[in-house]
Amino acid sequence: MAHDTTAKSEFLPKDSPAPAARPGLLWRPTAKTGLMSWLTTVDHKKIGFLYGVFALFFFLVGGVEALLIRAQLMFPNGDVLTAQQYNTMFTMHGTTMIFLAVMPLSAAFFNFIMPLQIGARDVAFPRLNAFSLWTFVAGAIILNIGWFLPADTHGAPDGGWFGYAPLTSKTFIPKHSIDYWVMGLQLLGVASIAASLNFIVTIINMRAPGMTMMRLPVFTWMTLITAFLLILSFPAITIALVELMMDRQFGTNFFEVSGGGMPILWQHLFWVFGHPEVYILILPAMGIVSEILPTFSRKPLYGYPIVVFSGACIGFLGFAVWSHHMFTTGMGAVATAAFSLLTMCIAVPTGVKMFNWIGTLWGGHLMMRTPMMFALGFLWMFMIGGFSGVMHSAAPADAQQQDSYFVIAHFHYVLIGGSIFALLAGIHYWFPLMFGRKVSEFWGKLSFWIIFIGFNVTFFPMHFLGLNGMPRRTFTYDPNLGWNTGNLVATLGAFMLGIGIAIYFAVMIYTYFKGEKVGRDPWDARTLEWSIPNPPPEYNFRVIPTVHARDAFWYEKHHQEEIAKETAEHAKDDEAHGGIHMPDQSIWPLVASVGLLIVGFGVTYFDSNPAPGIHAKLGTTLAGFAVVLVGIYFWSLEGNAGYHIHVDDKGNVLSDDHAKH
Amino acid sequence: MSAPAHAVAAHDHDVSKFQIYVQIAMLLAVITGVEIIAVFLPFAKWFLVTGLVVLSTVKFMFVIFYFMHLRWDKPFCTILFFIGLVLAAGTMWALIALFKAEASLPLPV
Amino acid sequence: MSAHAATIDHHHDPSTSTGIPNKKLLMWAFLASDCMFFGSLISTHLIYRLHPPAGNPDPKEVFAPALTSFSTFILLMSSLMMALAVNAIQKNNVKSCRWSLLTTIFFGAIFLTCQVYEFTEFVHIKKMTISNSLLGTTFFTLTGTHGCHVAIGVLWLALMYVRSFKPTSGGGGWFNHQLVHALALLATILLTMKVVLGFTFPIVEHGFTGAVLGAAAKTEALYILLTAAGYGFLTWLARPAGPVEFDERHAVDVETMGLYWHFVDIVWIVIFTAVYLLEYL
Amino acid sequence: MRLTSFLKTLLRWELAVLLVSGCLTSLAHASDKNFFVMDGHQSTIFVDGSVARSQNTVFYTTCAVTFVIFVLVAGTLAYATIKFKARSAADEHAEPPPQSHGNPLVEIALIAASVFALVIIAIPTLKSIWYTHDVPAEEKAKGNAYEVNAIGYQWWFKFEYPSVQINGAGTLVTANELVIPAGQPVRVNVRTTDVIHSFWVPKLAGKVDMIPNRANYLWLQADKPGYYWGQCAEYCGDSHAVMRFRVIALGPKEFNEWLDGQVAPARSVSSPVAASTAAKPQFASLRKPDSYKTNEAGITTKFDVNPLEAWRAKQFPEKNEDPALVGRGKELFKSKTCQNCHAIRGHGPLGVTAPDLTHFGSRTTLAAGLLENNTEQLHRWIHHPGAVKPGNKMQFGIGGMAGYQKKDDKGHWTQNIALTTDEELALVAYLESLK
Ligand code: HEA
Ligand code: HEA
Ligand code: HEC
Ligand code: CUA
Ligand SMILES: [Cu+2]
Repeated sequence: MAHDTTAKSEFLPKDSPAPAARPGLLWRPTAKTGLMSWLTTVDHKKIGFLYGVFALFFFLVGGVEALLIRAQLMFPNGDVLTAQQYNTMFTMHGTTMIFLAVMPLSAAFFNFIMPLQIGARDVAFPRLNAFSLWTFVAGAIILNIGWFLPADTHGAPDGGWFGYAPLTSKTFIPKHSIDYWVMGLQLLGVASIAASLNFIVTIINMRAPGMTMMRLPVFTWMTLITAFLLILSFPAITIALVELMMDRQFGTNFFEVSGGGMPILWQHLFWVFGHPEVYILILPAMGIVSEILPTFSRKPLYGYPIVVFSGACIGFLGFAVWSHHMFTTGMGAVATAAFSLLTMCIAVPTGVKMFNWIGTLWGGHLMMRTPMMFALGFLWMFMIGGFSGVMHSAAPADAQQQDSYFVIAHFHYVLIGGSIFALLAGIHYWFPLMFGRKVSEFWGKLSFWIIFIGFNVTFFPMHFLGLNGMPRRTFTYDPNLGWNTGNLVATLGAFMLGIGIAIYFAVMIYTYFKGEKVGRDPWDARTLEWSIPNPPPEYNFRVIPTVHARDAFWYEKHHQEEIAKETAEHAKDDEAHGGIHMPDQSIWPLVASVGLLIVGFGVTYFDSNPAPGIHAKLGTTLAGFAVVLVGIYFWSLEGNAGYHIHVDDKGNVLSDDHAKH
Repeated sequence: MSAPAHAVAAHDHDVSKFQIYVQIAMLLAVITGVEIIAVFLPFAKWFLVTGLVVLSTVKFMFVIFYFMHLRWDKPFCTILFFIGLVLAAGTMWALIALFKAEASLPLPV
Repeated sequence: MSAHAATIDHHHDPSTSTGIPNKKLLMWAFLASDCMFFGSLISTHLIYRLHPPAGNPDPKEVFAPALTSFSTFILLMSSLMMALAVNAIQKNNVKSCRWSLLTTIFFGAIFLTCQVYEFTEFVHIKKMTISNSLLGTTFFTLTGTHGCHVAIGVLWLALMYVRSFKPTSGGGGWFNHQLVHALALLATILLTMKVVLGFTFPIVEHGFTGAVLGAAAKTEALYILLTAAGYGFLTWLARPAGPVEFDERHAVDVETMGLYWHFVDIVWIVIFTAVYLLEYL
Repeated sequence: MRLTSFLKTLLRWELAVLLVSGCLTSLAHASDKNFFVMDGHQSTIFVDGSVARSQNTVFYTTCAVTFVIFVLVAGTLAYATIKFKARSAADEHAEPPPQSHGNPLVEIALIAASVFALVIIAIPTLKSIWYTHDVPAEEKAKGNAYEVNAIGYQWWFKFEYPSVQINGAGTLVTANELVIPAGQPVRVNVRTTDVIHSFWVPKLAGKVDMIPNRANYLWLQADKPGYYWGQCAEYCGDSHAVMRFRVIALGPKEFNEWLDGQVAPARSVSSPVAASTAAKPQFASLRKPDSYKTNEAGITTKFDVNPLEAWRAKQFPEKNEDPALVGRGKELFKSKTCQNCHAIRGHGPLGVTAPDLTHFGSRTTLAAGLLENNTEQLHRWIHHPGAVKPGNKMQFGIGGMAGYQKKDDKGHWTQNIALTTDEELALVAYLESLK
């Protein structure tokens, strides 16, 4: 009965004639260590780990940008940065944090944890997964390349993270900075859509036997919903970016007023994406919290079906509220009212989650470990951020708050107090699983408190700043407006937050090398990922588990004999089928992504002026496309045969048939 | 896990698929023809617009349910696609409604 | 390889939790996403049609309903052929599948040719370019994006057709063979389009007279020759050889490609109504 | 390990809270009260207009409702956390609690309660949306609404009075300081031709964006005469932060007097031009323009004491005017091509791409509300506008019109308008005389 989860089709006969010989070009890398193993990996755990490393790196980059912002605003009339540098800084801070820190960090967990939670040996399309990763890296490179190029003709993006037309048109920002932003986001979009399609198929199709949809762990459910939001919202920004790019490079009139264009269209297309995007940032966080709270309360999640359903509700409603970012654009009373009310509605399903989390705590045995601390911190901070969201949703109130520091306060509460807190909790929670080591409780809690306090000291005063009329995106302010104290406190808080995060990172790095080793399942957890040894073996499950209940692993722990018998039987079945099927590594996804990087570079770096710029541009772009095509063609030609390994009942690999290839 | 052999089961409807496909293609061609002619006829505008929308939807549905086999596939495929379709249609509708509003009239030049 | 009774249930893949093959599911999810993609583009076009700026050309004067109706019909027929190709391979009929694939490619190429012709006419005769008016901007971007989808579809179909010749076993030579075959097919498609266009333009501009035809033929002679050579080469490449690794077990690959192709067709159904027909009311 | 145990004690969260509140209180003592009271010049809490008041009421409603919910939810959360916390190792190893799964009745009740709370917010929201949307119908019917146009440019505001037409010069135009009648609804049509800006006077009304190709408007009504701070609230490029403006509300009589003054052409004080008039020693005490730090404030605190009076004082000519110097400034304004961009009605051709300077001397601020309009700051501005306002169009030119600098064939910036200190001072004197 065991599922051979990586084989594409059961129909390929096991005893088919020896496959056609493999020409040298379709060489299959087999390195398990060293650089090549990382560049060609298709293992969802390695890919997840790489996502995590890149995301945390960019989190630090975005954090340093934030600290520069705060340093500039520490005192009125500050001159740490020039106006242009400041504008670049907040644009890149926002873009980096959202697209290069929080999203890939969520993707890291999707990759690493989700297949383990559903009892799968890999994702549905392992090579596509690698392609997503490398395309993400390509996008990140394009987005940041401007830092290293001359600021007067290139420079890093400086149009704000939502890049409102027509400021981003060639007339107003002629340098290439905006091109990098456009192309970088475009590549990130490709990466996200590809990854999400993969996750959707994986969750729908690769579940272990017995893992019905209503037994899926909540984190997996939120992964699924997030993936849907991604594939359905990114197209809108893709189109907006295409239109902007056409305006900049080919002189079209989408947002060109002199040609009859309406710049307001950009705002609509952007926020059709932008609002679902903020739920893309929070739903994975909610998923993580929904795993941690039950584990440390030693109780199942309260009201599982309704938590799942409300997640789907939030996702769906998220597509119907985008214009609440545009209350001040003069939409007319009816549209304003409609979007105002729809936005309020979202508080209901979100509230439902809140209540159920509290219900989970109620009557539990709460173990105050570090992940639990961060998760509780999430509940508090996200609630406050949600309330200020509801204040925004009342359109007349928002007319005063929009583009003021009140908005900055709102979204940092939901983004840091929400997403980041939960992600930091997730790192603590799954660290033992990923690396077999546990973070010290003392240092974990210390970093939690510094981060928690620093965060509130930074962002709570911003509510008052906003209500006191301080506009956002301002590199300077005068001392007579009553904003001095607030800014000073916020800056001090930001540095405290920085110290907290520095401690957090230092502790993680220390633990990675020297931390206390722990055995399997250190938290007495409830879901399947904890049923395997840590760090997880490449093949994940020696025997694909059979699921009998929600919180499958908890059930296993309480029905050990029954499960042991079942497992032994299935292990025999597996052997009879030729062992554990593993996907082959491949270099072609990387090649295709490098091709995209070259395309991106061609489109952005060179001028579209006639000679010589246009030739360099066309040449580089076409060369890039050629590389992409080669990558994809070879990728499909090499096929996904894979190989089999055999393991003993301790999980040691006895043999693999890799040599055959 | 059922072996492939189990699945050889009833496939009788497959025999007639060729005919179905050809018939549907003809139907689609005819509808297209009707559409092309209709726009030049002196009907009321609202009537024609409704008519065109309905006819296009009919074509759309025939293609996805027959050519794209949704009719014979697991219902989940239909659900999956319709999530996207409904959201896209809803968003289009909302966008166009927003731009129809008086507040969105562009400035006279 | 002759047709024999199908042995696989193509609507149930027991290796997955839902019975839907992974690739098919991936494609459906992608198409859901593509709905939003074209939804945004079509919205942009319609919004700007609601508020046309002064100086926009009148679409009624630009569009050519006969040509568009023709290419719409062609695309519908290509969909039919695609459906038949899937049907054939599901019944393990490789030969019939190949023919259907070729016909689909052929119709796809005609559609693209029509579009190239249409664009050229709009730009050079109707003087509507992508940058000189808002109508041009949204029209070319929308239909151009659709055209790119069709082109990718043709490329995919072509590669699938070539793939159907992959030998079951044998030396590493199959790889080069595939490469040459694919390049030859693509080159021939492009050459054919070029030749057809080379005839169409003079005919439309100067009427169908022998002199013009002759002049056209002279300048086109080289391309005609090359094209003919291409077809010859392709026929030779497609000669019957040993057993191939392409049968009903690959039906899901063809079917997935088919889903993409049909979707491109239904997007055109919407574009045809929303962009062309509505203008004539 | 002593450090560890010390820190452990600190970690008791009661202590942490004490620490924070201690820090906050000490900061509170050391700082400006306007922050904590939230009554700054741009406060949205202490407002002076009916539109802003309506918006503020909605805000208070949301605050009240969410506060109640917060107390209830956070209270339960805190209670649960403390009550069910495992207190010892034994606690942690105890049998797991009952594995309960939830209760639909509780869920439904809570959903109903949430919906109820939202309805409480929704009602005033809807009311206020319609109230703030446009001038109330009855006021409109009475013809009470005063209409002005506000046009945003990178990075300053132009204001037009369509009801005031001037012979031969079209609509009355002014810049960066909008004077409106108090106690009367004012409808502001907001427009822009370059990028998106936003018109925001927090004490009078929430913002409305100025969007190219879009006919947006808002209305506001000042309760009483006053001086209000405004700010562009949509990121619009380099100098967005310093794209500010002021609104001065006047009583009916004073407003009409002001209008009359504005309709008149620019004031002339010139005597025949002396060939080379050196600046008077009175200017020697001026601070050197180059001594300003980047972003240094350009306002004095005297302003805040009674800004409306400061504005009134500005309406009258300075006492120590030097006609010769003013005359030279007038010539320089022509010869140095200032008039290509700026209009001074009555003194020559009318540039339209830059702020109208006809009555510049009667404004309290310059460079779009960034600097106080006094000799020192005006000198600072004219000396090097680009240093005061990053990316400024006066420095770098607008479209084809060259500013202080222009691009040569190779694309390098070169000096276009060069001024000696004497010339700068003459221009200052001239501009200050334009009452
Ligand atoms: C993680 C991301 C995230 C999340 C989850 C949210 C959640 C919400 N947001 Fe936020 N938002 C952002 C990220 C996010 N937002 C960002 C980044 C921006 C600014 C973009 C930019 O301009 O740069 C923004 C801006 C923004 C605006 C526009 C402000 C402006 O620019 O003028 C609005 C307006 O309505 C809004 C509303 C809301 C609402 C109603 C919610 C709701 O989902 C919140 C629901 C939660 C609760 C309400 C708390 C818990 C509930 C209960 C305890 C139940 C009972 C409560 C009630 C009945 C009230 N947000
Ligand atoms: C997930 C998203 C996210 C996150 C986590 C953050 C985190 C932070 N943000 Fe962010 N922010 C945004 C998303 C985010 N922000 C967005 C979308 C905008 C809008 C942009 C726009 O307007 O376009 C914005 C704008 C924004 C502004 C407004 C700028 C303006 O409008 O002018 C401010 C101002 O204080 C700010 C501050 C901070 C601070 C202090 C943090 C802190 O939490 C950061 C904490 C992290 C650190 C402090 C790093 C610690 C690292 C170290 C200490 C290591 C140092 C190492 C070396 C030096 C080697 N942010
Ligand atoms: C290229 C056009 C241009 C030229 C030439 C030019 N200016 Fe300006 N000027 C501007 C612009 C644009 C502003 C608004 C700048 C801002 O606030 O961002 C401005 C602002 C001003 C202001 C402040 C107006 C206010 O109400 O805030 C003064 C005073 C001024 N200019 C004086 C001068 C003088 C004197 C000269 C000639 C030596 C001159 N300008 C030449 C474009 C120009
Ligand atoms: Cu104008 Cu910001
Ligand atoms: Cu939103």
